[in-house]
Amino acid sequence: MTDFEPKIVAFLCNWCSYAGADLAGTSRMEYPSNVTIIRVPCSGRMNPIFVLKCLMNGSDGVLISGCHTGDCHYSEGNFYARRRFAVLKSFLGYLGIDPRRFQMSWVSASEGDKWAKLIHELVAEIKEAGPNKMGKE
Amino acid sequence: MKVFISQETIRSRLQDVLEKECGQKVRQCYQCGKCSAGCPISFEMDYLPNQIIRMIQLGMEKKVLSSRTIWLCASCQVCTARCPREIDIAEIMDFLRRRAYKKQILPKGEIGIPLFNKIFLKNIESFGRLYEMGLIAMFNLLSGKFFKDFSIAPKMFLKQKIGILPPKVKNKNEVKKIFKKSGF
Amino acid sequence: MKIGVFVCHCGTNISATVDVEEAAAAIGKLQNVKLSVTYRYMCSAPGQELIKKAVREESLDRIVIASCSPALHEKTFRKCAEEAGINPYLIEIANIREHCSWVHKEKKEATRKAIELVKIAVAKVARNKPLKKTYVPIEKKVLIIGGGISGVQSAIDISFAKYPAVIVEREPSIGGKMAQFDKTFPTLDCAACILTPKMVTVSQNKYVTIHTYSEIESVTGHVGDFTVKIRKKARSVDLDKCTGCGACFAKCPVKVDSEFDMRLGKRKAIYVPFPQAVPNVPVIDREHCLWFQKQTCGACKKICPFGAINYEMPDEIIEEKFGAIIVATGFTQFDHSVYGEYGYGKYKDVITGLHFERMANSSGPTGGRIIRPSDGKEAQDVVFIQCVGSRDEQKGVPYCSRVCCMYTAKHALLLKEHNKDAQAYVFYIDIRAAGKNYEEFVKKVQDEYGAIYLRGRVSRIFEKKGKLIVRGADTLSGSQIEIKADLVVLATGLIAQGDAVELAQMLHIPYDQNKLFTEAHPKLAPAETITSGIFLTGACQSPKDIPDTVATASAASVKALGLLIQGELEREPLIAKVNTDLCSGCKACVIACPFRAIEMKEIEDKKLKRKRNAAQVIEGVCTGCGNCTAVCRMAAIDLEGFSDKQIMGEIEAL
Amino acid sequence: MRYAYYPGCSLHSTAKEYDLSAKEVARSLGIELMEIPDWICCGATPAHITMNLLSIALPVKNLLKAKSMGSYEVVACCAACFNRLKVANAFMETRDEDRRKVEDIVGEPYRGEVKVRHFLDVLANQFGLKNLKEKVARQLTGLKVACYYGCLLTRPKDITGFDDLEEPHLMDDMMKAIGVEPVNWPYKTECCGASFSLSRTDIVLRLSRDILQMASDEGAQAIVVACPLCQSNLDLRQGMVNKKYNTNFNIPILYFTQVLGLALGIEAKKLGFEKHIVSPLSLLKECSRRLNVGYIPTKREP
Repeated sequence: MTDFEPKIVAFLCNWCSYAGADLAGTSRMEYPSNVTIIRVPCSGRMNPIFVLKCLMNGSDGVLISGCHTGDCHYSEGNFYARRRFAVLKSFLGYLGIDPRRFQMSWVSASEGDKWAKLIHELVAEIKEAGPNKMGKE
Repeated sequence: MKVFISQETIRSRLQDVLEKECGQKVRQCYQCGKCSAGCPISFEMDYLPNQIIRMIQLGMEKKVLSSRTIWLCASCQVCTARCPREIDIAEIMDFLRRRAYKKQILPKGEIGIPLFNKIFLKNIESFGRLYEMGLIAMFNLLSGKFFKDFSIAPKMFLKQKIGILPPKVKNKNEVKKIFKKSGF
Repeated sequence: MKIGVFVCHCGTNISATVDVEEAAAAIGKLQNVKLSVTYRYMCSAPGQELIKKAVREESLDRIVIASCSPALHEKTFRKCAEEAGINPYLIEIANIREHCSWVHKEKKEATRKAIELVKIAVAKVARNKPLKKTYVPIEKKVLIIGGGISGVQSAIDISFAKYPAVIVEREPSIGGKMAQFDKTFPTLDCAACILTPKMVTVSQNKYVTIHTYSEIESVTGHVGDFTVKIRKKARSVDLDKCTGCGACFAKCPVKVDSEFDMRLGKRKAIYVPFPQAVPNVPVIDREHCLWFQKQTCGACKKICPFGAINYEMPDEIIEEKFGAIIVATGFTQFDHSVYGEYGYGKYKDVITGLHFERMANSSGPTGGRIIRPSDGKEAQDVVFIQCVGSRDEQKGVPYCSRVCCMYTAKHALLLKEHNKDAQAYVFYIDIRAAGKNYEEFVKKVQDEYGAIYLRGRVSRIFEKKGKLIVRGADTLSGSQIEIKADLVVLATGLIAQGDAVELAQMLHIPYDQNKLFTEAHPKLAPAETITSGIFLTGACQSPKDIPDTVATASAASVKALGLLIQGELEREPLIAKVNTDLCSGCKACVIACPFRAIEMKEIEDKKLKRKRNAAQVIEGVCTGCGNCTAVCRMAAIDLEGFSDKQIMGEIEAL
Repeated sequence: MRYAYYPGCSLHSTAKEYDLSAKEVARSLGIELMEIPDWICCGATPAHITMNLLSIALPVKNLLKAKSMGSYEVVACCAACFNRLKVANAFMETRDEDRRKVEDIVGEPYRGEVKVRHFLDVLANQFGLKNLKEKVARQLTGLKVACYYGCLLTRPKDITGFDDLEEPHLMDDMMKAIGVEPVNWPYKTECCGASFSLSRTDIVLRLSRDILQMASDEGAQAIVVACPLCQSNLDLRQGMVNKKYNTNFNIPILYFTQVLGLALGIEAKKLGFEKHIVSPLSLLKECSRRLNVGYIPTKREP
């Protein structure tokens, strides 16, 4: 499955990860174009429904990225998110979804390089997971 | 030493080859000179370590490979230990020496060291373990300094520090095989 | 619904990798899209004109701009839309530069992705609702964290505009690092002579309150309305009663190394850090005071004619409200004890720049003599080593500290002034003298003061027969150098304060991998943070020399004032809204809200014909993080601007 | 405590006394050193500056031999061997594609699983200095030594890493523990010229001179080492140093195992002191006069 180009959705918090991705841009760091970014105010805004919806829609992978622990612009949004989605990840198996398809990461506004690196790894991992059958047949 | 560095030289890709083969990013070097400052042998070198690195950056391969410096490096790794850009200079010196061997480039007036290495390895290849007596004799013979260390040799025997006969290793062939497969 | 899509070339920044025309064409085919055009620079005046014109002629009611990151121009285009007669919240930005054209090379792929990003934006904007800005009152007072030169300058500037400012300083006196300096480069003004007048001015200013020996406990709230708890540590001396006569520390029997003098001199257990301290009121160091250690002595209390000494004084916590905060916490010196090759900081005669400043100071611990701390002998051969804890990844500091080249040159000069027989050797990597009259100064030190500059980093220092052997190199001549020195001065770099991260987290401002606070924009907003109402000045943002520090201090003050003079504060209406019909009153959102912005309120339920409790959002307090929306089981609470509908729309558009 | 023991070429020739004393010390402490059967040379410096793969293959071969003895850690006394074995392990752990090449050469899979330790590390950190202290049978009080670590014991840190990089102290700590006084000197990790002993003796002479000078300046009666190359350079070449730089150093270069052996009460003759070129005998006699070191071989010195 070498020619498989996964479709990945990334929800980024406005203050850290989105800015981090911006920095990756300003520093011209090249990374695969498989990831489409959706901006949310805070990772705490993320409702598990959104993730499932993406996977049902046939996205091959979903990423949620927020601020590092303690750095949340809204003080604790990322805590809530982390708990919430740790649970979701553990459930994906039961739903017949490869847990690799859903990832979380913490990227700060100054970590453009980390963001680029993350995307390289993410795309590679999702490629291994293969295409997401859901919502396709 | 007057030199003119051509544009072609500067754009030649020695540092890429180096990076590929030993993973050292020569580009990172900002020429602070800490390696040269700490090098115990630099008093004997024709170019200081930082100059060697600079010449690599500028693609001056011939000059680097024919320098005496790369052979005078004692692999003490002080440079590596203290490099602020975390470049393994000692490893780079190894790389350069290997390359010089491959390209059959020997430094003027510094054949002693490469010669010694070759003899040393030959010695291991044929005996499995180091046979000092053979090594010393061989080296003195080939380097033309027959009576070197004549003064200390007898003491060494008296104290049975070095044996007259080579060490005994059972299957010498296994060693020979390793040498052969490593392309020695 | 008539959506207009405007694709920006951004010169060639976008158009080089994204086929903007193809993109525009593809998007033009989307449902609801009335118009899809491109232009060289959408943010430019003609660009915005083009948008307004299109709105008029095509009677558009929603706009998508495909351009750079919303971080840069969202506001611009909101305003543009407003002028065009569209509600500013009926626009969306598709970030096809930072997130697309700049990170992808392959044109086909980039174009594909750009189209996708715009599709998402179109889907979202179609579900946007017109929103009205809300307005909240502003607390017209500025908090300044840090009483160094930048804090002091900020306070002065703010008081000029007749607004109140409060300085919170951790040390017993304001003045910060500059107070420790002897002279300043390149003019060689005496630091104290130019600093202390400012300290006095600020202390006598009726608009400025100073809390020394105090620290920030907690910060809550948001721009225009910060609530700050300040811990005033127990000084054990009554600020109002004390006249600063100094009888107490004259009598105090306990001698302790003076932090202000870099432990080169002594102070008492009750002390003022330095003669010109502001306030000129001593503090008792309870660690060393006999009274607090053994309940003995009490000499200071006995001698004090004003009964100002109070051993029972407790820490005091005061709470105040502020409209804006200026962070001026400055820097701390790099700790060179991690340099094993320089002796792990255990050689007495290997000192730092700050030590040298104190020695060079005529009112300092050595009375201006440059000596060897080990034996007190005057130093003849002095080696200065630059970039210690700067430009050194191995030691964890990749950046250049910016001032060391200059202060080392200054030290080399001062050395000669204090001891004409002394010889300065300066080991440098590059001389960075970018500043008015800086290069000239360095040249002067080399030419007229005979400082010997050697280009190379020192590899090792060790002690032998009372001398320090410095092993360096001069890469220009290609030679190794060994110098027998009496004294070695390390130009240690400037790093973030040890507790910088805690403060950043308290204030919700970002910081970089070096724990330096991050400005809102490296070029265009260097004195602001992304958290509105919080501003940066001085070395807490990046190493700075005094002129730059003072400049940023004024910059931050102006920004803060610009905020305060507004009658009331415009706030983004992107906040949570409750649909009371759906709300079951389970309080999940109330618990989830980090800002206590949701309260339960009794409502009249028309259907049930009875009263019940439902959640309600306090507009002024909600910051729009959306945490509540995720926990609401009834989907009764939603976030304007990032509503479930909008996000679902974006997902479906993929 | 049982270990697979890799003596290396030097300990079977120029550094016999190191081998002897190490074994004696081990025996008296109840540490079992099982020599790796049919071990071969590690290639030392010449190998890694000549060809990369060979310099890894040789140590790996030895480590594989050790592996076949059972699951024991390998102990090396020669700093150079120790260094090469460690480097080989790191190489096999980290460099995937190159690893395969080496595996092909030695004809067996290996991922650096055999742990390698230096004897100093074993004694100081595993047996423990406290326990050593308790075993001391002879007070060597008054003996002042300079502990000399050289290059290969501590560098590169991330590979050898059992002691401080710039100011190692394990040997000093050990000496203190057994009642010998280590001088505080700055040349603990200076290079002696190592493998240039034959090819560029002049360099070795100069570097050795500096080291000897510094040691005597700091008042050391002897230099204690953990590396046969350092030892032979400082011991063997000391006479030549004296001749060339008309100095008159007479500083015995002892292996830490020899000094330790004395302290543990092992008969001096078993520790191979007579093998030194710069004889330690007079120094030891002086000690023995002061503090019953017991039997000292009275063999006439050549």
